[in-house]
Amino acid sequence: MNSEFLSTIAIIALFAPLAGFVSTLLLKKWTKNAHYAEMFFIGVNVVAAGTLLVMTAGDLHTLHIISSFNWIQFPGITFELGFQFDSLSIILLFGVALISFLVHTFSLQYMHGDKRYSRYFAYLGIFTFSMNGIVITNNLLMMYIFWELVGLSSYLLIGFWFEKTSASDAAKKAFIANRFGDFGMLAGILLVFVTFGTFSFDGIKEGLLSGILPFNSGFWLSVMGVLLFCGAIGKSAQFPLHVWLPDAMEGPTPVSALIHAATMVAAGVYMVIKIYFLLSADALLVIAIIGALSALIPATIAFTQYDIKKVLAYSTLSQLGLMVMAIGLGAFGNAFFHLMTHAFFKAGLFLAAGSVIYGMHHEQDIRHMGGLKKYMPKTFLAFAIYTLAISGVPLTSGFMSKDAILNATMIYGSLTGNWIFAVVGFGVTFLTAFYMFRLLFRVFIKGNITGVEHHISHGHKVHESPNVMVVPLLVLAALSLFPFFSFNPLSGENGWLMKGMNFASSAVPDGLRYTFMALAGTSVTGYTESYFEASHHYHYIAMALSLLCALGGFGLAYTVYFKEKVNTETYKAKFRPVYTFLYNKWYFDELYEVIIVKFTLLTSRVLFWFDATVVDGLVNLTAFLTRKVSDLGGLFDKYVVDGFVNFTAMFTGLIGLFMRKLQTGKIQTYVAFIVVSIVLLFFFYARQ
Amino acid sequence: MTEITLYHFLVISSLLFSLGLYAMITRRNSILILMGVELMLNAANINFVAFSHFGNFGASGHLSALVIIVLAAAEAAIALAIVLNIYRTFNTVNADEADKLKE
Amino acid sequence: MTYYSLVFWLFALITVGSAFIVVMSKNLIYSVFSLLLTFFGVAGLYVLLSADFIAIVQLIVYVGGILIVLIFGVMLTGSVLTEGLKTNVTNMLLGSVATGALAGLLILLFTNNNLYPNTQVLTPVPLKDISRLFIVDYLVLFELLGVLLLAALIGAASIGRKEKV
Amino acid sequence: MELTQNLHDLLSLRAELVLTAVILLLLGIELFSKGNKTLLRVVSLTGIGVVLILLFGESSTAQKLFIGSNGVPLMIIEPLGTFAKIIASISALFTILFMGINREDSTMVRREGEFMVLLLCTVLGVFFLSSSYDLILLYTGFELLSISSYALAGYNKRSSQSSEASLKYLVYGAASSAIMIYGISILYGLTGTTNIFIIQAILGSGALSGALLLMAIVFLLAGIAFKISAFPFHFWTPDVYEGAPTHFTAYLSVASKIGGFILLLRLILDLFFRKGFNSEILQPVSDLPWNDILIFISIGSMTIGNLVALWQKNIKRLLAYSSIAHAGYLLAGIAALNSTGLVAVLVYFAFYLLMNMGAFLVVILIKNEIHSEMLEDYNGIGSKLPLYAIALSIFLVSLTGLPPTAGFIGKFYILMALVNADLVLLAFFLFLNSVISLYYYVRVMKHLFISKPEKELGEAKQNVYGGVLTLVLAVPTIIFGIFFTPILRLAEAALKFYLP
Repeated sequence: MNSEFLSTIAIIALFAPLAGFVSTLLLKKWTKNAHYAEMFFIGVNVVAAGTLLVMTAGDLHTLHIISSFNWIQFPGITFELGFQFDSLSIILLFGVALISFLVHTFSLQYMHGDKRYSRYFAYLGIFTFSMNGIVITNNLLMMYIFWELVGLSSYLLIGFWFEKTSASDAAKKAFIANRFGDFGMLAGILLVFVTFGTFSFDGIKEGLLSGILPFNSGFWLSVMGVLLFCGAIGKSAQFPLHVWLPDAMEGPTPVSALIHAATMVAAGVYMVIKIYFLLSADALLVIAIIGALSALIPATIAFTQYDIKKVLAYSTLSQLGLMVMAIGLGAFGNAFFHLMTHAFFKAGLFLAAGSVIYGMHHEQDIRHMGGLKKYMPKTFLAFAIYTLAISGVPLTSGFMSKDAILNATMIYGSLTGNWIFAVVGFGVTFLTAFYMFRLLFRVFIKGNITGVEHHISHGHKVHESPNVMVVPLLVLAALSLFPFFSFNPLSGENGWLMKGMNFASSAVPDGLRYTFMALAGTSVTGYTESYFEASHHYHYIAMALSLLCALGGFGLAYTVYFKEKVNTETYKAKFRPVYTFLYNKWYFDELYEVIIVKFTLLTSRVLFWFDATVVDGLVNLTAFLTRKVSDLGGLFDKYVVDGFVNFTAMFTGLIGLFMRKLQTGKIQTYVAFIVVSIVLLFFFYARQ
Repeated sequence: MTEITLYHFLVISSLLFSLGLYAMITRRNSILILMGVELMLNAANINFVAFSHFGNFGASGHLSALVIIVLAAAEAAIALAIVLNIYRTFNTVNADEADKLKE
Repeated sequence: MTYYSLVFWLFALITVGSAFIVVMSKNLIYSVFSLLLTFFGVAGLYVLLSADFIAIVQLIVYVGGILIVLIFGVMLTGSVLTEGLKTNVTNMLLGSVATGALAGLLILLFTNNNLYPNTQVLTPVPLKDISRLFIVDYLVLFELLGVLLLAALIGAASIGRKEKV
Repeated sequence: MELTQNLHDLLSLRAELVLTAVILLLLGIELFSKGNKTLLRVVSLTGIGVVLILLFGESSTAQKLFIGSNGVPLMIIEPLGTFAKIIASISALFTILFMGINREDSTMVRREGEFMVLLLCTVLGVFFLSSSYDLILLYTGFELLSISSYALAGYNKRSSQSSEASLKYLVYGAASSAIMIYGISILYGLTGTTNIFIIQAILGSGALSGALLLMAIVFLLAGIAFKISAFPFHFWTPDVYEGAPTHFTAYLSVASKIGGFILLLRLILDLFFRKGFNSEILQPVSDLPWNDILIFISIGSMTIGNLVALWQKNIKRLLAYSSIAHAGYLLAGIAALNSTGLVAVLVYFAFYLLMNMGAFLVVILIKNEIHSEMLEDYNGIGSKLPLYAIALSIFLVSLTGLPPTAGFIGKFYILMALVNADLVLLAFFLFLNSVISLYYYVRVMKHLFISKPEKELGEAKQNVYGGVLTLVLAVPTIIFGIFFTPILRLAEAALKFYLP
């Protein structure tokens, strides 16, 4: 295979969306149809990525094309920019391109008539470009650069309707929450660089294998892993930075489908998979715990929400948590598998929700929906398939991938004796099935049918969306079925995707790995025999249990929302405190409001106060004292009489000190500062 | 009476220097501030000449003193123009009343 | 040596004392004329340091030039007749503490250093040496001063001139 | 014989002579052609062009000039100084270009000739600061720069703000330069000379140390820190930057700063530290706490600059505080006291020229349209004047130090140098400060693009001349963020007599 040819295609795939972005913005002035430029280039992106996938499909897990060039050169240090194609990046590159293309198509209708129509497409282009960059890079530095670029473009897209305060607030929230994570990631990257002198994944791996550890300590290796993982906490909205994702639903729905379901949030997971080789057991445990929390908490919130997009957002959080947890348990292949299948059906779910919202004239509250199956049959069909997939019902892709993750939790349990992650996994499966079917029943089958009819009788048409929107839905629905991933509907492990993937290969020294990986040495396959044994042993048990949980969730939803045997209101009333707690999303926002916002305010106040006091305080005090001194000649009784008044004056003066600022505008005071500074500087340095 | 040494001159120069700074800091009238500058420059000049004399450094200290005198004259010219301009715009020459620019 | 000392103390008193009046006087005119005395005092000190030429330049430039400029400034800006040229002070405490500390520090540093304890009569620097240094060795400085004076002239004219609207 | 040699040397100062000739020529034009504006501009721009060509021509040569009777040169033309001269000349070039746009006051246009003359005088001051090796000559150059600047700051005579700025600049400048010359006089007293090389030799012989020397150095530093507006001598900066005519503020923020920095570098490289490098790190000639002094001032400048900038509502004031912070970053590069640090400082300065000049240019352009410098009036500029708004954002992003802009590269190099020098704490502070600064730079962008204007903006429109100038500055800011090797080579070449 001609690798030069492949590199060319890859570069085309990478830069096509950027070309789309630029040309759309340039053409915007002259034509209303500028967005077709973007459509064209995203098409190019899909074709190029597809070609790459097809041409390399035969030997996915052996392939490595790396082309790199020097970017910055120092004596002794060189920074390279480069591309790396392995199974992960090629598959994800195609996945991103395909979903992005479908979202573009969907948006043609959904965003029609928006006053910033072309700009919207341009933003989608820059987003896709940044995402491509993350996917194909071979080093952390470049990844970080594109990482920030993704953050920026997502900021633009979430705040696309910035006239809405909620939208611009949400955009800001997302931006800030991501900065928290990125800060950690940057620190991690710096630590990597200080330790290994390189940013490239291969370089780090080599360094680790040759025994270099940060500060020569396993602890710092774990710290490094966790710091890098911070980036994923932000991007993939993991606990405790998950709060931005539900709010990000303020953006246009196709954007939610693209960014907040399929691609950007997956970037965090992808990054952790990329750096998996340097994660020590301790770091992995932290990741697993964070993943478990992120899987569980949103799942409990999801079934109390009424906004159709919010339910999906919490479900996304929960699924991302599962993936991260799986990585933490050492099963990164399974996590990636779930990442891919989830990308398709979750993007589909959002688009379907978009279709519903479109059909209902921008109604998002499921309490106002019901029986939509009748009016939107195709959307319903697609939605139903996605729901089956996400709940993990056989014959869908979701069944295979989720099963793989659950299997991994059980393997982990049996090898380490720690079953808590398995419990979380199955619990989440149960909850997922429950709230997803709740949504399906309430929106499409039962629910507020009378309300919708009432709505229609008032002349509002509730209609199926036009084909340009429905077709992407159906394509995604098809992609959520098993044949696209494996021909054996019961086992994803044998599918091309999982087969094409390399087994986990950790470069971490033996003592710092999970015990079940410790004996494998430095070979490519990172697991011991016992791991594979357990994997066969638990395969069917996990499958059965997973089915049971999914069915349980379905059954509960069926009873409550289809048969409507249970009055939800009575239960709501009964468990009022719990319900309120869940409904208010565990009060995370409020908590952060208090902690972060208040804290920031407080800090700035303190700084302000400091600013105001240090020198200006001195000045004012001086002024005050001067006045006092000159008053000394005054009469004693006057002093006594005025004493109280003066005391108050001093008091207010002191408060004034706190409020005024350093820069008084009086030039002579500045000159005095020079003298004071000189004297202080002198004494500061004369101490030696 | 003690013999007059270098330190006597240096002490005078320190005093002049500090008095000049004091004028710059405390006197509100811009012209007095300028006088403060002249005092400080004179102090530096005394240093140059005194060091040159007692250290037997030759003419270089004198040269420096001459240069500083010229610079002082140039600075005074510009300074006065600026003060006049301030007087025209603010109708005062008190430096601390020109404090619109702050914080 | 006693005459030398006596004269020194006299000039020292004139210099510092009149500088003190410059800084402390409430009346602007007093300050200006005290400054005249200070310049005289400094010129005297130069003579004591056998720098006659500098002393003469000091008198010509400072007393004849700079001081006149300052007096112009006073006359042009102060309402001589109405306010009696009273000026007041600001930053008293800060200023006195800061400059006091600086003065103390400088005096301490100077007197604690064993610099050039020479007290015998030193040979005065011939004027020829100064001029030679200025015109030959420091030729470029000489030229630069010319440009600087030109800049000052233009700057002063540009800022000081009244503008037609 | 010496005189002829010196006269001959005088002729070797080609750039300086051309500059002086241009100054005189401009004066002549101003007098005799009633200030023909076109002629003035053509002459001044061509003059600076010629000076730049001369400077680039001599940018890799070294020549000792005015070797006195004591055998040491008064001036040396060498690449580091030439680098500073180039920076100053380019910023003067831009300032003259900006002057044509600035519509703050109509009488300013009439007095363009005087402005140019004074501006070129400041450039000459920087030239002498860049290649002199004698403290008195350096001080005279410093004063030439200062005195002309005082007048220029008050150039907009009808604005009370401008007058106030000039008074403040004058008072602060006079105080700090008097302090500086007092420090020089002490140094003279300790060594008996004003020549840098001789002082270095005396310091190196270990004959001097102690408190008086430290005092002299603190006095000297006060003057330098005033010029580069470093903490705690920065107080004049915001007031003067805000009040002065904006195009001059732009100039002040770059050329005046390079003047201060070249002086600092000169003193450090040739006076207080051993010539050349022993391994990688500079060796001080006597046991003064240079690291401590520089680190303290650096951290102070960046922290104070950034923290106070958070509160600013006026864009010029905000940029003033930001320039204080940038002085801190640059000082951090010097504080590293190693070769990477020096290269980093020069690289950073070259980029700083672009981004700071650019930011002030956009401020002028926007002020022309909306007659305001207040951030709250910037609301909605993004849609009304998109090119300006985008360019300003590019400059601000670059000032923050984010990729893919030039500022990122500069900051990165400085961080690199700090890590090499094991100044992890300083590196941490620099990083932290960049994060703080992000907040207020983004706030400007928020006003530009997101906040809604309270009232409709009038007929604000972008003009071609302004647009072209913005692009001339904005495009390199991006390009150098990606492809910056030429600047790096330039900086390395400038330091070729100092690098190991």
